[in-house]
Amino acid sequence: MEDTAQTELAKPATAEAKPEPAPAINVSGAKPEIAPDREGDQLNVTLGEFEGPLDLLLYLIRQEQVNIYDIPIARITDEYLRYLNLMQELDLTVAGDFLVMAAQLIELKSRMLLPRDPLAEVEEELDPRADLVNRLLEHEKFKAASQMLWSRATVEQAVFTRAEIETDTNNPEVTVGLFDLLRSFQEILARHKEEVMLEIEREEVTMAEMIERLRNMVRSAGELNLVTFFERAGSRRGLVVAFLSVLELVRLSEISLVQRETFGEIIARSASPV
Amino acid sequence: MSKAAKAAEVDETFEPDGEIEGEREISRAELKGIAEALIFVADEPISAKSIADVLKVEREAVETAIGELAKEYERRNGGLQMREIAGGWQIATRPEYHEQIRAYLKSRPSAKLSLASLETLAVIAYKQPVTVPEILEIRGVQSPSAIKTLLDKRLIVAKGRKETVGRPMMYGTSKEFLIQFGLKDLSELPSIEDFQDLAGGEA
Amino acid sequence: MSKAAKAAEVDETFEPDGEIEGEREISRAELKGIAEALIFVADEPISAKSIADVLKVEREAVETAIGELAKEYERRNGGLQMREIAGGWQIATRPEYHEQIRAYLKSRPSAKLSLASLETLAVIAYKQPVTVPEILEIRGVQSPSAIKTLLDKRLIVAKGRKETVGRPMMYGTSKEFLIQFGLKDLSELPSIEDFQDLAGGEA
Repeated sequence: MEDTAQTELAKPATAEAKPEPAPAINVSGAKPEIAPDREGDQLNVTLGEFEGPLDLLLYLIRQEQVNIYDIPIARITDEYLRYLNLMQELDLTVAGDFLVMAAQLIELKSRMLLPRDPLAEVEEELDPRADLVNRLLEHEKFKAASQMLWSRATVEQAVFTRAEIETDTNNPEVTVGLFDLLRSFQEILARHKEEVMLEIEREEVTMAEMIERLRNMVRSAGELNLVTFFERAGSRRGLVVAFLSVLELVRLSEISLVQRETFGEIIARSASPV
Repeated sequence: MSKAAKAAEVDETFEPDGEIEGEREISRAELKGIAEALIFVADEPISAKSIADVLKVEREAVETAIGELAKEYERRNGGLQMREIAGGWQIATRPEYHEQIRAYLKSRPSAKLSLASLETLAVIAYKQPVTVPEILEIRGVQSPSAIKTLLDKRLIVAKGRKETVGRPMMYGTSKEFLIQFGLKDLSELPSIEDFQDLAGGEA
Repeated sequence: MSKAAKAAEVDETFEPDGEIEGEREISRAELKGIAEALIFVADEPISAKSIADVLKVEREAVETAIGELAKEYERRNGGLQMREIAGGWQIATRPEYHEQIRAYLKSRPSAKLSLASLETLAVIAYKQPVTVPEILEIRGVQSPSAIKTLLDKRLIVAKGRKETVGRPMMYGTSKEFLIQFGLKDLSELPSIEDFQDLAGGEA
């Protein structure tokens, strides 16, 4: 913000220097190769990825101990590109957002090389880095805000409300938001698709149909070799249904089963006329 | 408890200026009892206004009654608290007993939000209503899965479309957000500028 | 309240004969608070024994604490009672206030819908104007009561008859629907594409 910031920031960024409320959340991780562990540095050197290019930039700025209001763009850009190369060497996917930032940095670097307009009165307004600095500061603010939300949520997790009482369960309701509508609609569509698929599968004979078929076959032929009947059943599921139909008609005493010899074929006969 | 107890003894009826529609007047002690019962049965924080509407009494009378109730709970220092949250009142356990409650419910703290989701939520909370491209601008990363998580958890809701190119959907925080983060309303959030020093100073 | 208050002041620890497994002893006042919190969060009446088991304290101590709590509730004469039921303890509203509670439960905000109503509303919102047979076709389930609910809540309105066999009534969403869902107009409804953008996951 103010000019004093510069002197303050020139101090080495050791963790002991000031109380840091949110060590874990500021920078999520770094590469050991470009982030040699420094004594007292609270940044854990892990093979983690940065949440995004702004995180990486903030990390590098801190790493290089430079003033955020006066970023040496050339140096930081080089570091940034080195990091991207490293990620690629390690076969980590470099998200598009990182590449967009790389392009912006390179562009910024070249603009910084252009001679300044001597007619410009207020230098700050022309500083090509201003946008980037504002974005970085804004980003930091929201990282701090998310830390605050995190602590709030932690406190809230220790508070419980009463269990559902009867009036609630008697009246199962949901509070509805706009996306619930859409989700609901999509679920219906998905269900629809499933049903169509089920119907295709369900060409098979139902139990009732199978019983009717068995009845007719026994009635028309007087007796029926069960092997013949089972062979006609088709699929595995059909076979089960066929078997169950035989049991059902036996149970209803509509047919009886006879076997003329041990291990011989089983014959179904109409039971009633006998 | 003394004041509350006294109120119960005296049992004076309050006089709303001629707005009562019910068959009989509700005494102050009764009003407190009813308010407590309603706050207890409501499945989400209930406002003084809702209670006043149901009972057909003045909102001020309900507010006074709830204020006394809250103080009573405070003074009693029992296992429960009466607190204002998400624009309404709620009875909840005191945080100090969370360990024993968890042991009984055999519950674990629910999964915390990921860093990406929390950051996205922070941006939405402070910038609402805000579109996906605007969130991208601040976070520097795409956050589709974070937004989906937040929608699934009902922490954010759609807030119409922005009248700009592509008419992107705008998002804002929900009542559930207030509840889960223990906020009376959005104004209770510390100002984003308060985080400024931190941002500038840390670099 | 006097006895309870005294207990809280003195805050003497009780001494279960050597059964404590926790790191520290629980004071009498704390025990009361915890018991109250547990009775409050439990979804069914909870016995002194269950509480004693969770806290690893003697059942007698819990029974004493609950006894005091119940007396406190009695003396307070507020909106709630602590009662023994089905072999356990429960916090419930006092029967005298049931009339008002019923009135409140009936008056609850209408933004709440059953799942069937929600689905029906979704179909109507996205397919309007749409007839009952068409809704049946899409949902795969009859929804007569859902339609009635939606009409009652004024979320949908009749939109004339369809010129087809039987001239069935067509339905569409109402102005109230827009208000309740915070929409300027129907074009603000999230589209399947909005959702897929999010569901598409990491960009």
